[in-house]
Amino acid sequence: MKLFEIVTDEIQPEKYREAVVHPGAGAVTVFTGHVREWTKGVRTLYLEYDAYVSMAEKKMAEISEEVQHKWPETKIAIAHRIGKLKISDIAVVIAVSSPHRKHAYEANEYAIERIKEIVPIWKKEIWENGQEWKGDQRKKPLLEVE
Amino acid sequence: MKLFEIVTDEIQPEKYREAVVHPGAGAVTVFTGHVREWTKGVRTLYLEYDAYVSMAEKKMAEISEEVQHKWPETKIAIAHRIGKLKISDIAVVIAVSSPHRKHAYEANEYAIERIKEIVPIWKKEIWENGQEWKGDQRKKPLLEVE
Amino acid sequence: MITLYYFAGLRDKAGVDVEQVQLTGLKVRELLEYVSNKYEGFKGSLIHIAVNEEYALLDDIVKDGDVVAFIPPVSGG
Amino acid sequence: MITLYYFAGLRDKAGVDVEQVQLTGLKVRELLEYVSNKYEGFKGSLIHIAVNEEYALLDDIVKDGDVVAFIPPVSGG
Repeated sequence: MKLFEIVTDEIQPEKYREAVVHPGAGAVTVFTGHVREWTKGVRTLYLEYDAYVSMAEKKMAEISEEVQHKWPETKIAIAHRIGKLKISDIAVVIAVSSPHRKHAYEANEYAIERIKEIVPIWKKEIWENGQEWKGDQRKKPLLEVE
Repeated sequence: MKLFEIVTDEIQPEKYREAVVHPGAGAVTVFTGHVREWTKGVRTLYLEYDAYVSMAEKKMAEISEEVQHKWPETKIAIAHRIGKLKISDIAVVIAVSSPHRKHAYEANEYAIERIKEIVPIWKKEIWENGQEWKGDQRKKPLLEVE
Repeated sequence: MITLYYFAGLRDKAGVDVEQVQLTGLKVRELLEYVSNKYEGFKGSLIHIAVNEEYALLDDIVKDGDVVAFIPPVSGG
Repeated sequence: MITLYYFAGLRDKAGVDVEQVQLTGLKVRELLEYVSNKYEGFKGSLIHIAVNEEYALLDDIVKDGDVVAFIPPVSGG
């Protein structure tokens, strides 16, 4: 299996946990991001994710390199699902193993932050009365066309 | 299923993740603690865990109450396995869901720290040339018999 | 009658995992002294006491029917 | 010849997901101006540009055969 992948089918978190387990790993953290029904009082019907697949997988592998530079004994696997996702479906999974637990938590949280910053994946929220591509407008090094 | 349990069979982490997922949960962290082969240069052959089962389950439920007091929107499930465990087997699983990811990480890490402090479970390490019940001798409110 | 449980290394030292003794009205401290005199290796050990599945203080009184557990430093996780 | 990719909201605005254009030797900045004049709604949008799957700077030069992607603020996770 690929350790960094964009998938279209349901994510099976165990697959990624198993991919990072090894005899030296005493701790594994598996983060899953799920589709939430309510966001700031607005009810989501479902989500649609799109990605620049080849670049997204490359960027996820780069995040792994960053993680291994910061926490050398960790091992990490990441998958993001695209297409139509319903409430409670898993959009993203991050599995991190480490000899000791502290790094497994830290590296995992770092990875999700970086995914939200640099991996070309987009979320469209579909509500009862509309839909919108989400994107953090506050984020920095974007170009603004005038 | 019980949300706080001592088990004797192999732990299936997915069961606990699924137990805490709900439509308001945007993030789930699943921590698994695994049997590590090497600890400080000594090779472990296998581990044996023992527990004061009824009290251990009660203490795990208390940890859940602490967690929900500190992070009110989280939901948590905990299981610890006892008996003989081989390398890479899962000894403990903690699943925490939360609307937002930060609390899912924090609450999960808090829970494992508390498990290691107050839940009556003991680990015996079996090496090639001996065995020993582990226990942190530095920890505080124990009584010392003189 | 109270029930005494021993766990992990303390069980190994006591050679039993559970026993019943005719001792009530004692403080936890006194009960600890009792088992420490009875079983070799308890002296010098770090021990928690749980009464009815709750960690107890040295001055708590143990009543008839109570379940007392001798708990070495925990090492779960 | 360079290949242009559009994603998410920018794809909706462009009405295409990929196209090929005969423009080489331009700076990223100039290419951005080109598509912003071509497609309504690009002006005022926050846009990243990736050239051959790497985020590019405004002064980078786009060569023949390059693949250029117009990337709105990402929202994965």
